[in-house]
Amino acid sequence: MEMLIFLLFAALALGSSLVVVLHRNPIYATISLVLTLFCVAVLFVLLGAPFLGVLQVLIYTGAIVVLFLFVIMLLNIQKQGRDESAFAGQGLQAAGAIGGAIVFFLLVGLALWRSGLPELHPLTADLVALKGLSRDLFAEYLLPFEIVGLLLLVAVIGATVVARKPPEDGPATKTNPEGAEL
Amino acid sequence: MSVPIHWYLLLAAAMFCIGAAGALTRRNGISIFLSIELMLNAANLTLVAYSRLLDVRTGQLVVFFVLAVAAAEAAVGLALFIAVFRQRHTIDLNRINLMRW
Amino acid sequence: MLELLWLIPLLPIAGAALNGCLGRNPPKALVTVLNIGAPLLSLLLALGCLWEYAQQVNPASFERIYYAWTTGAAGSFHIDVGFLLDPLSAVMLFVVTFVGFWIHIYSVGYMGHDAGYRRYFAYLNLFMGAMLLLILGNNYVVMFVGWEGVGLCSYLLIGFYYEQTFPPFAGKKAFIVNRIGDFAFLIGVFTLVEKFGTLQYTELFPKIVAQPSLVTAPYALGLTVAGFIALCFFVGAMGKSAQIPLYVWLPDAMAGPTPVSALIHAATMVTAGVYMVVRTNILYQLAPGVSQFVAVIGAATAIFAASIGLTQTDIKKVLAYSTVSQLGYMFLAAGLGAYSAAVFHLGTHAFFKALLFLGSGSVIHAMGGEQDMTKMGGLKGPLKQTFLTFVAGALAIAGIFPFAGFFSKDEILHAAAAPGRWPLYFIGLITAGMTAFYMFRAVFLTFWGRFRGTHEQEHHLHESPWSMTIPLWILAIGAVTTGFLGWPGEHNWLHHFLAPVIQRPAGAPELPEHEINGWLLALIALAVAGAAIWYAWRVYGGDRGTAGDRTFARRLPPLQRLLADKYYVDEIYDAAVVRPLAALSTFFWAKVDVLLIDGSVSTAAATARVTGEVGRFTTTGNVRNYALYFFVGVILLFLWLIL
Amino acid sequence: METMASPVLIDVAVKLAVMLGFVLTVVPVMVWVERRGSALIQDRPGPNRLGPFGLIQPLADAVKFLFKEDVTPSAADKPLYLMAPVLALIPAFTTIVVIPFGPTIQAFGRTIPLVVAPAETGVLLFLSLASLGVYSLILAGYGSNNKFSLLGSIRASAQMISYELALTLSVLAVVIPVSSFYLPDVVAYQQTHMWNCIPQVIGFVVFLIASFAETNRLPFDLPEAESELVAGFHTEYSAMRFASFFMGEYASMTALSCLGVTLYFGGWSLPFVHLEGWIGAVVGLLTLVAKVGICMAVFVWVRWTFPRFRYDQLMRLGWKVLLPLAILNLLGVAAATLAGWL
Repeated sequence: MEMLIFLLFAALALGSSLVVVLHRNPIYATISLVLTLFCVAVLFVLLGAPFLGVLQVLIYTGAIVVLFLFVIMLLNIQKQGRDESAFAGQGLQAAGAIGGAIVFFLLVGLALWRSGLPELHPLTADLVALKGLSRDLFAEYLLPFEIVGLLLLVAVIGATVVARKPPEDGPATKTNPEGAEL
Repeated sequence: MSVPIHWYLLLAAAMFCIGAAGALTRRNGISIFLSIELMLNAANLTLVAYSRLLDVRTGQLVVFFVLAVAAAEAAVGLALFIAVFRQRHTIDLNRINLMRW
Repeated sequence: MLELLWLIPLLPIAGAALNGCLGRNPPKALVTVLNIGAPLLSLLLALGCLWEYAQQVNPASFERIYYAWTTGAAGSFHIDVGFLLDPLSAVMLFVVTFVGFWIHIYSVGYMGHDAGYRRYFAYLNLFMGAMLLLILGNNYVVMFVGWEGVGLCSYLLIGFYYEQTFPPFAGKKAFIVNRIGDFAFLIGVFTLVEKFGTLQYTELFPKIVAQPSLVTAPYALGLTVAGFIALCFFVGAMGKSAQIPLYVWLPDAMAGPTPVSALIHAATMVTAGVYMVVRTNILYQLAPGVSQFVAVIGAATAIFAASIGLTQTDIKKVLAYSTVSQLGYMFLAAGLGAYSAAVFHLGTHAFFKALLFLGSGSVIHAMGGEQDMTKMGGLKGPLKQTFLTFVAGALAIAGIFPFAGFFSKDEILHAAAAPGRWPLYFIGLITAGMTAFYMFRAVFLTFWGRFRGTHEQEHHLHESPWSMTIPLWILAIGAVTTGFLGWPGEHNWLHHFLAPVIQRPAGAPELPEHEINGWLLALIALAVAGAAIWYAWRVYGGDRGTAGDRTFARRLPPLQRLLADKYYVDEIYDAAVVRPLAALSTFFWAKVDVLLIDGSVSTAAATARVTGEVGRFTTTGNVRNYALYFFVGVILLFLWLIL
Repeated sequence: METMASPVLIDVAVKLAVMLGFVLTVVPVMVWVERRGSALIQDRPGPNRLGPFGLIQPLADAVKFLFKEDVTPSAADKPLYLMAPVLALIPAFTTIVVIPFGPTIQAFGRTIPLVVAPAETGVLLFLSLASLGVYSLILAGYGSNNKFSLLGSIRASAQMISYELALTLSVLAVVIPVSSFYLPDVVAYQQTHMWNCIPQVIGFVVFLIASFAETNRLPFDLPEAESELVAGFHTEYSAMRFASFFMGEYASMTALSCLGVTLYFGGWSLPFVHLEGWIGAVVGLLTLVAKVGICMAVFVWVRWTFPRFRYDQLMRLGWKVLLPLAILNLLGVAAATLAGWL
């Protein structure tokens, strides 16, 4: 059962992530990113992190990716034409990127093959329990938590300022909803 | 039958490589952003997998922080795209190359 | 009250710091309240502390450690920053806070119309704080901090009128000359650390007293340990206390405001060297050779400076050279082993020299900034109070009974009047005569005769405001009375008071005893001084005025020129030290710096530029290229990690 | 360390069938209620020809939708255009799995909690699945390739994300005193204490208003404001595709009502009465249905009573009134919980 779910969602995740990278239309790429993220969330649940799975859906798909779609629609980015802005060494760049990615994957495979990781033992309730996670988060990791909160605040303010229309284009508009959403 | 942890790690590596290749080859700023999100997710998956393997919560906590930072990154990054688009009417990175000699 | 000792130096420093926090244009009254209040509180606290200290049955010393600066394993070198109140620092504390406070008051009037009023008081407060740190510190490090602090303040205050050309130059000169001495002082401190592992007075001195053999061992330069350290310290003192050959800065230091000259260059800062030598007296006692050197230098400085003072026409210059001369007296005393006499003269000198400077300041104030005595004359009428107090100061410095200078100078001469020391005694005696002569030359030129200034100045003549005259009177009272603290003989209060500080360690040579009657010596000194005053009256008195200088020049033409040009010392220094140094610097600049150092830097820069020219082809401006480099780097790193 | 017990598949299937049946039944009923209710409020007869009181009318509507022509604009982005109506149904039908509808019963030798997915993350799961609802609107608007649709969908996504914050914060305020995301725990807490709508009245009001906005209903139906945008994001849709948007709206209303009832009104439980076992299960389900029914009636009542907001008013209300209010409420509840008052 677990294997079945894993295989299904792993395949889906791989396929959809390929679509994310390959599709020429950013809307489709973004939609398949949603699928990828959802699959990863399912894998999180399988790995005994239901809270993270839920958060993944809530934050990533529910907010961040919506933001992407929003910007795509706002800027009206259409399908890319071919090579209208090619630069010297574009082919080299692509070859390097793809070759590098393949080499990297093979290296990881090699490392995993040589590492001899142990078998998984059964999932423990302690790992899954939400209470333990929250206790860690608000006790041991309180300072990082606060810092991340501060970071988000700064990011929101920064995003609002950056995305605001420059004043010479007319009177400054109200707070930009895209900037303020997160 | 339980899934060997290698499979998760390999899946994560594959996703990471797809994301990396995408980020390095695509020209559209948004696409690059999406690829980066893929790479982030692959890293998250690895963290959670190791968290499961070692039976400690630290990996999950780190993923929590990664989620928050990703949210901040997306907000600022997209705002930058909007600002750049206003100025240059494109987010094709081949055309945004002011930082050169 | 004693527990509040730490507040005494802190208050003026805080005053200086708060002065800077008052905002852009604080009302003058606020500055006055703050920067007079701090020394006032400091003075009151000091008086309280001294009172309580005197009440103690056996006032040996009171030490508080506030902060362990360097701590290490037990027994290793450590510096405990704290304050020590013992008889020596008690005397200094009184002098510094008392004289310092009254000079602050005086400054309110004197600097009242100056644009730099606030800056001036910040420096003045900082100076007082540093000086208090110097004298209250319980080890050589704290002393050194204060030592450098007063050096800095002296630089700032001499160069106070920075819009003019000369004062900043004089400030630099003072600072650099002081640094030469400081360097030697530091070497002495380092030697102390190396040899004894401690700088705390209360640990160091008992250690030496208990084991004099520690310091009598041979060390460097053919000197014993004690000799080497004592010599280093004395070189430091030469710089700070303006002894030959490092005295040159002090006359130039007169470029600062007059109250500063009174405070720093007469009453307090320059006495730091004397204080240090007396503080370290145990080492000097164990190094008789160096002590002799100190005495000789002191005596030489005394007569040398006094002789220059004979011909100066600038009233402040006269006082400046007299200060150098009087400091020479103090070192003479210290070198002779009469430490309490040195401290005694230090105290009395502080009063009457501050008084004289403030008096001269009052005169200059009335003359609208004029310092040349040849342009003055007949001021005893318009400046009655200044005149009276100035004459009191002059009598004191000339050593006329019962003024303070009589007692202190007499004690020094008494110490010198011993077999084997007669040359020093006679030098001291001649100097005393010269002192009386040039002081009264100044008095007669300034206050007697006809007014020689412009008509405008004459119209402008007026007595100074009360904030200036009150300090004059207070200090005049001090100049008269402080001498009685050292009434000669068995009842010398100061001598007994300072006794705990000045212990004779075993192995130190005996002081020579002599049977010459003290009263006889006193009478001789008095006679010499009286004669000198009488001669001054003959030459300069009445309406003769500047004609006296011409008489003087006619009688001794080459000597007068030599004295008037200060023995050409500045010129000699210029030729012997400054010019070669400048030539060397030019060589280093033109050859070493430009060719070698700049050349190597330029080569490095050129290399970087060429590398950049080549490397910029990787800088395409396309982010994805950069990301690819990054990615390749990560792969290589990963490769290295797993292979 | 105990290992996790996995639930039996058949139990889950049965429970899911119950809940899905519930939601699917609600939709046609609500169509009737809405039409009759609006008629009542507007003082007109409403549908009254088919069956007694026009009860068969929804069935007729369904038949009509099935047989109408399904038009797809030629310039539409086809895959997205076709995907959107399906996506509209998903959040509504998935979120109900965390709603408890009865006590934990002992049957067939097993302990069965009467909630489809006994997930510890209950409320969060609900919110995260509900947040996916925005995709159908965005895709519908973008896929239609129509200015009105696009405007409507941009409005909708901004509105939903904005109000999601207030909604989430008000829900979290309930979670604090219970100290569990698991909804049966929330119900149990209200059985031993009082209904949350009394101490958390501020949170409840925020929740209510935010739910109206989340379901895009009046007075917040800006995405489909017919006077400005023709019909907003579903302008181009017709026939069964339009019907599925319709169903999606009612289903999300139902799901949100279920959540609201569970959080603030004791869920399936009755006040002062504690029933166990099978009787409890049946009575619990009926109680839940009744409470949800009342809630839905409120939805209808509000829709036909209030005028529509302007877009800037909507945003101002969401960001400057509801969100601060929700945050204050959250802090207040947290403080009260710390003080031991809750």
